[in-house]
Amino acid sequence: MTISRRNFLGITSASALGTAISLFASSKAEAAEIPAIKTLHSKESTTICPYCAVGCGLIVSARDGKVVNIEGDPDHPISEGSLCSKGMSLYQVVVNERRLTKLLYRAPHSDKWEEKSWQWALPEIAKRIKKTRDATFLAKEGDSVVNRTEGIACLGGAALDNEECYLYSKLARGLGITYLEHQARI
Amino acid sequence: MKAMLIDATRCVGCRSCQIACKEWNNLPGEQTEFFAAKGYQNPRDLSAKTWTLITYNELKVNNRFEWVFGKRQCFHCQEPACATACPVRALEKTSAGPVVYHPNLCLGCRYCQLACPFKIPRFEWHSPVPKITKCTMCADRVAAGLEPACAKACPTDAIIFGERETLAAEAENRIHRNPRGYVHHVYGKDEVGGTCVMHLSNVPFAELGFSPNLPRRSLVQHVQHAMQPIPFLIAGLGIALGAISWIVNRRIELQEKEQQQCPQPTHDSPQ
Amino acid sequence: MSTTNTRFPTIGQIVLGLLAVVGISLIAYRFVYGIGAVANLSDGYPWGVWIALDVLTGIALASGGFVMAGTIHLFGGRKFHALARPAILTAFLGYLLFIIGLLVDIGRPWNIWKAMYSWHHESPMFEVAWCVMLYTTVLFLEFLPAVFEKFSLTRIHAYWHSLVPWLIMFMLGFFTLAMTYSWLWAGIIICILLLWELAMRTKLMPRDKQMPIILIMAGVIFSCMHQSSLGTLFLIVPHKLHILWYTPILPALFLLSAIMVAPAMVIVEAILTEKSVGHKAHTHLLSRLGQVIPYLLSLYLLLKVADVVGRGAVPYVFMLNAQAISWWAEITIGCIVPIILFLDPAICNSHKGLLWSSVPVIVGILWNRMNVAVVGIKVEDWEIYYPKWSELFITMGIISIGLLVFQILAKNLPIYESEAPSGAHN
Amino acid sequence: MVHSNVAMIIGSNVVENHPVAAKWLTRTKEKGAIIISVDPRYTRTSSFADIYCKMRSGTDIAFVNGMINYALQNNYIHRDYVVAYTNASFIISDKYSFQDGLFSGYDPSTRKYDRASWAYELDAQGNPQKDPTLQHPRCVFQIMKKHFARYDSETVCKITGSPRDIYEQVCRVYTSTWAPDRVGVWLYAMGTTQHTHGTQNIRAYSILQLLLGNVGMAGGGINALRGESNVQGSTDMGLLFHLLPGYLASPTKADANLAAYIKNYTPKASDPKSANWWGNYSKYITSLLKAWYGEQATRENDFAFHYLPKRSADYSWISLFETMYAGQIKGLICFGQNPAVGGPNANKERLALHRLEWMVSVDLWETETASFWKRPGVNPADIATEVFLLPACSSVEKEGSISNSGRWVQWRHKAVEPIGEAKSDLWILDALCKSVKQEYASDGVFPAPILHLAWNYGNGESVDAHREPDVQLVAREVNGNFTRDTSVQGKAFQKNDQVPSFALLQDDGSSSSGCWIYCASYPGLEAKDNQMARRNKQDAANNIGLYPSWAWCWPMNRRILYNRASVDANGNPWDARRWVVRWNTEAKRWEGDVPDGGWPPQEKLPFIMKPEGYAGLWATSLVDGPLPEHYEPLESPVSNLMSSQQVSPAIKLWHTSNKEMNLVGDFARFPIVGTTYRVSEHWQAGAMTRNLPWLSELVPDVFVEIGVDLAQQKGIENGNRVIVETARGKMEGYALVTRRFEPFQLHDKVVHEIGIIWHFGYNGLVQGDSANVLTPHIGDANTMIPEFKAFLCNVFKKEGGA
Repeated sequence: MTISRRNFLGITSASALGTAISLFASSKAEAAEIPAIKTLHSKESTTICPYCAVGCGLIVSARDGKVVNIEGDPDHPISEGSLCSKGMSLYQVVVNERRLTKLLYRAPHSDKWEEKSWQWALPEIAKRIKKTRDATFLAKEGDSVVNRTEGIACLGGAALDNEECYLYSKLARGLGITYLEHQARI
Repeated sequence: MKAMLIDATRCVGCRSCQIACKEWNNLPGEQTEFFAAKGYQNPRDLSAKTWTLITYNELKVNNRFEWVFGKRQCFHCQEPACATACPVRALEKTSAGPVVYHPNLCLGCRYCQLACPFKIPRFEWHSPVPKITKCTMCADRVAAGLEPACAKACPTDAIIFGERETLAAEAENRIHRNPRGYVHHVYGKDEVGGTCVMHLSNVPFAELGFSPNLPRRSLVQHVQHAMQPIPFLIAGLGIALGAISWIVNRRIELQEKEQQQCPQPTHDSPQ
Repeated sequence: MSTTNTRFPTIGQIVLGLLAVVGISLIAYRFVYGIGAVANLSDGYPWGVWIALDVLTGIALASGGFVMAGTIHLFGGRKFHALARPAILTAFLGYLLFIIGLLVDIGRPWNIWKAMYSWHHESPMFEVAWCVMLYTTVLFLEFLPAVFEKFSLTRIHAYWHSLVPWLIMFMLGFFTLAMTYSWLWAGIIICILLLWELAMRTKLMPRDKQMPIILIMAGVIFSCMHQSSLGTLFLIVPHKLHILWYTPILPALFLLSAIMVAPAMVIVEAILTEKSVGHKAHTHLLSRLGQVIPYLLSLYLLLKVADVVGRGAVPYVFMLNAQAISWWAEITIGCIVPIILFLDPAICNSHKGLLWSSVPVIVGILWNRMNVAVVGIKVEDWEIYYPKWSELFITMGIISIGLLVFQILAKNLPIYESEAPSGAHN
Repeated sequence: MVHSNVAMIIGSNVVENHPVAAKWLTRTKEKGAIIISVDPRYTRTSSFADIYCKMRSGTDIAFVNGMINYALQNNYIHRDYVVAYTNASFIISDKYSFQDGLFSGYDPSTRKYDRASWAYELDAQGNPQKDPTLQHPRCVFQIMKKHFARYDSETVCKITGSPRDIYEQVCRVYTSTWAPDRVGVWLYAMGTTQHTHGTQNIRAYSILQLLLGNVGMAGGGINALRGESNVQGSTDMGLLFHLLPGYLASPTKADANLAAYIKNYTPKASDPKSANWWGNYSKYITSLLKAWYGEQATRENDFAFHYLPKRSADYSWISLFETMYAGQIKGLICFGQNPAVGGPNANKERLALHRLEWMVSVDLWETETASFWKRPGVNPADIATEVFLLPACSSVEKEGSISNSGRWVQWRHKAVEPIGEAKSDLWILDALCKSVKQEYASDGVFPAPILHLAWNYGNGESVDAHREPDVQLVAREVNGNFTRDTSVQGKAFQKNDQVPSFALLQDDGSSSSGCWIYCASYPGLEAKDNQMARRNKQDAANNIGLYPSWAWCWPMNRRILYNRASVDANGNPWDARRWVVRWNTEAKRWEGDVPDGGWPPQEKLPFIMKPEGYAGLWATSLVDGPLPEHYEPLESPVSNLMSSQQVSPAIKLWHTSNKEMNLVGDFARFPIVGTTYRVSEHWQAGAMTRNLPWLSELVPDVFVEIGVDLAQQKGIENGNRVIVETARGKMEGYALVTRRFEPFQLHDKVVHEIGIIWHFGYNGLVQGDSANVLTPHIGDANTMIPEFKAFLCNVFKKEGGA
């Protein structure tokens, strides 16, 4: 009896040791893994930082239409991949729940925004522009042809692309606007 | 082995490294109010959401006013106390240099937090599935042949990345080239057995909040000294206890044989 | 086993039950919202009362199990036999509670089993984990005879008696292998144990009829290992732990203090259970235990003072800061006061005296562990820690559960012997 | 920058606001260059510099004039350069005089100068008379010597509050770059321009740089560090009232027709060696009109010149808001700008918004301007303005180019689609224009300029939410094309061919160009011809980091302006180790950078945009004086030590003309100098940064930097809430008590200065009071840029505040 029991236990303990040893080996394998970089299999495109005017280069990595990473462009001769805290934060400009996603309208005396569509808003804005321009248009000042309106002011542009600035400048002048200013003044 | 060299004399405190770290590691912003510590420092300390931090130190050095910026992050020790402490190898010193963390193994016992001489590992206190977090030297980037996000972002090359030996030599070289511009000490070269993040400074390191008197020897040794005798202890106790028991019980046996009629001494009256 | 039951449930049990319910609710809350929601722990103080109280102190206090078992079965203190089972049960429950406490304290308890096969023998925590697991098993095995007796499972009891040594050999061998990574050491340990067992089986060496000697030996070995390893945990922080507590002999101090608190703990527990379980304490045994205490305490105190002197830390003792004050409190409450009290024979012979002299020893241990894990840890100026109410209630809840279970088991199992143990002689 | 020996950083916190520019400063420093930081406050830039010299806000001219004086007195000037390339040798009219801070020709009733007496003495051919020996008592050099002699270092330091030893060290170190083989670079930003004498500040810098021969050199020049990514481009595109694209003047009512306009703006030069590039004015304006009105711009209708609005007053920022406040402006269109935070005297500018009938704001965020009607302290029910807030998309959700401070025009690619219903600004402008055209299709006042506006960007006639305008088409229009088959300078071109260079633009209507300086940026019709998208890192032959095949740089891909001044008369570089251009005598051509005109050396003078061809030490074109003179800011703690003219005599004083909400504070009530600035972690009015959690974490609230001494006097501790008050408004913030602000010892008193960051407002993830409620409506005499940087204020600990 005793002897057989001994044998039985001996076998069990031997097999338990064996199991332990196999676990032993597996734990080593589990530990050494390092996750793949998050930009793996993403589409890269270059951009220039929208903050200050040093003009640093950035690489935007996108996967499935979503930006996954934005970091400095090491090939860029000005920044050589480095960025400041703002440029480094560009990712949060793109992925940010505070961004405007809807066109908002505030009626006179109202205390809240209303969501509106582009189809509604554009003609409405155009009507306002026309009304004001027509009411304030000055064709002549004394004898001089001036063809301008001082009833509308345009601001901004330093955050826009050149092409956008150009169209802005063109449109504003086309409307006869002279109050045209932007960040370069301040 | 890869390492980083951080030169406080070049740092301008722009904190792009701080953001770069958050960007790459998908860490959220922290809610802060005013500045949490000296100068513009924010947040107050490293946390599960902040793995690296720039400190702002207004100092008078050689009668000259200096504003010196320090960087806090994991030192990636050559013999990390955290990795030794961890009962499950959730923290691992990789051969590439970084000390990395494997959440799938971690118990959350936080012994690493206690063990770290630099107070680096941080715990997600408010998560039901908490992790230990810390700078990983962007081990994933390093594995892919890139440099860590903070080193890449740094505009003034205050953080550089490379082979540890090269950087240690570069650090010595900088001190040698500009002996009046530096404290003659490369912090991390020898501390606690050497670290893979080394610092240069023009002010005493204690002024930047670095522990000034860390031993040159690895902290791991203190534990090893206590752990090494374990098998001897087990064997010794095994022999000693058995022998004592043999002797003692044998004597009792003999005594009992002699006084077989005697009642039990431990007999106690019930109730 | 006498149960002079009066009323069920008693007021004490109701209070304990309430505390247990509160504790369990808080634990549930913690598992939903994270540790930060119920505890004031922080990155500066990663370990708070849960570790200091539930783990460090809890384990130290549960030392009664191995000390009593060792004294009785190995060192011939058979007269204390009546105190063995309560001590073992206390220890067993203590360890179970400690494991529950640990599951609450560690952040990712679902991974706890991974500590079993990480083979990271450099980590003192790994050693503690293994020891605790194995020692809990040992305690369970030591506790089983009470169950066998209760249900008269004599056959199984016999099997148990003859099987346990082999199991222990396997456990200790495996433990050694895990700690050393060396088949040689594992072999040596197994050989030593085999030697004793064979000696006993061949009747060369006297055999304890009640408990397999090897089981008791394993209990002592495992206990010595992890009681000291809890001190080893702190050896890695020479820069962080205050000079009053950081010493290379911290493992020895932890072990010694665990041994010295054992008799005090047995006394307190015996006297307290006297009423709740309705069993009369063995006053003369307790007195005998009480007489040992001052010697143990003195030894510990001597070692501690010598250590402080030897490391040149004496100036720090006389500084006016929280650490020095706390050090003095620990020494005074835990050593000096009880030494003085226990030296008085009148105190040693009265229940009340024994109780109120033992309590400071326990408080002293608690205080010491708090000092090591919390007070002595160097942090930033702005980092403070005081336990949150919910932290304490979770601890109290766990202890309450333990006390309730103890009462139930003590009532229903042959824990307190009214007669001399059947197999203790011959 | 990397090639400099000394870098002077004044009026700019380059390291904080342009950290990547600091990369190059670091490299310069590595090579042994000395960095000087001059600032009222010890900044992150100062921490980086070798020498820090403090200077009270608004005293730049005194500071730099003293440096000029130091150079002149010690003859630390690059004489050959000065004689060859500047107007130092020109002789000035004998009617010129200067007395007690006033130049000759001043009319106190109009607060304007008649500049006739500042003119050069002309010879019989109409060329200025010169004295190359620089000895003539009325030559510019001698007049300067006399003018600047008044700025000795003792006087200067009494004005600026700088420590004299450090100031003299700055003078000594910087003027050491007079040597031909030493170069100094000058960096400035808004700390320079945002003053009543901002233009004269820059004049002073230029004079010093020209005297030291540092202009046109590698590692030299005067570099404005611009704050907005495309403020250069938007200025290039004429988004200012006085400019059309390409720095052409916007016409005034005096320009009755195109001929008159061309006559009024084309400078004349009789010196045959002067390239006088602006002599081509007619070509550029005609090409612009062709680009805008296409087929409708014909020789017969004066190229539709009358379609352009003519100005007859000052329409600049302050004026705009004063007029809006007066209720004369009914509608406002605002693209990505936030005047409710960024404008001076913000309380007044916010109130001005109430008077609008409608406002269109295009932005990524809900800005303070867009939601002015629900700001704290106002009742929305009282405000009648309709507001349209159009969601714009971010820079990675669209495509286009931007121009950096160094005029590099770089292309940005689209990475992802815009979020939600956001649209690119290009789409919005296109849709707006189409909608307006539609409104005017049937009736309206003078609809021709709108209906005839050439507008076809490849996405159809009507507004289509799913079709973006083709940005390539816009970029090609900006570059310009030939409108008919033609032959220019012997080369034949077909209709619709892109114009390869602005040198080929014509004034006969055969070419169009939306912005002449961008001509050559897109010389072909294919996307690969887009020069702005180039990414070739091959450096030029001189290896000084010009990267001529990376992106594109206006004009003509020229990376360093006036680079022909970096060589001597024979085309040999002043400094052969870091040459910019050099004349290859064998190949008979220039090497290195694209030169300022390909003529051989000596044939043309290097300063091609100047009618005389010489750089102007003496300026006849500025309204407030030919030489820089120190005047105090509008609000100053001291009287002007240099003359009895307290403030610049030529500035418009809004507080006397438009009294309402234009109060000026005095020293008795407001004894502390205040200044505003930015921090590295936030940007401008803050919408782009205060909405980002990462940046909000770093700087979560507005703070006021206060020196230790002043804080002690006022019982303020670090972290207290404090109130800063000026005559115009008050605001609250956290006190940051620091040793980095020190008091200034001026000639008659000690003055403290405090600084406030201005990025904050009442919207966003983190909010705070706007510092611009403190700043006054007062502008530079020439540019009308408001004076944000120096005002008087007081500071208190907030009662009951933490």
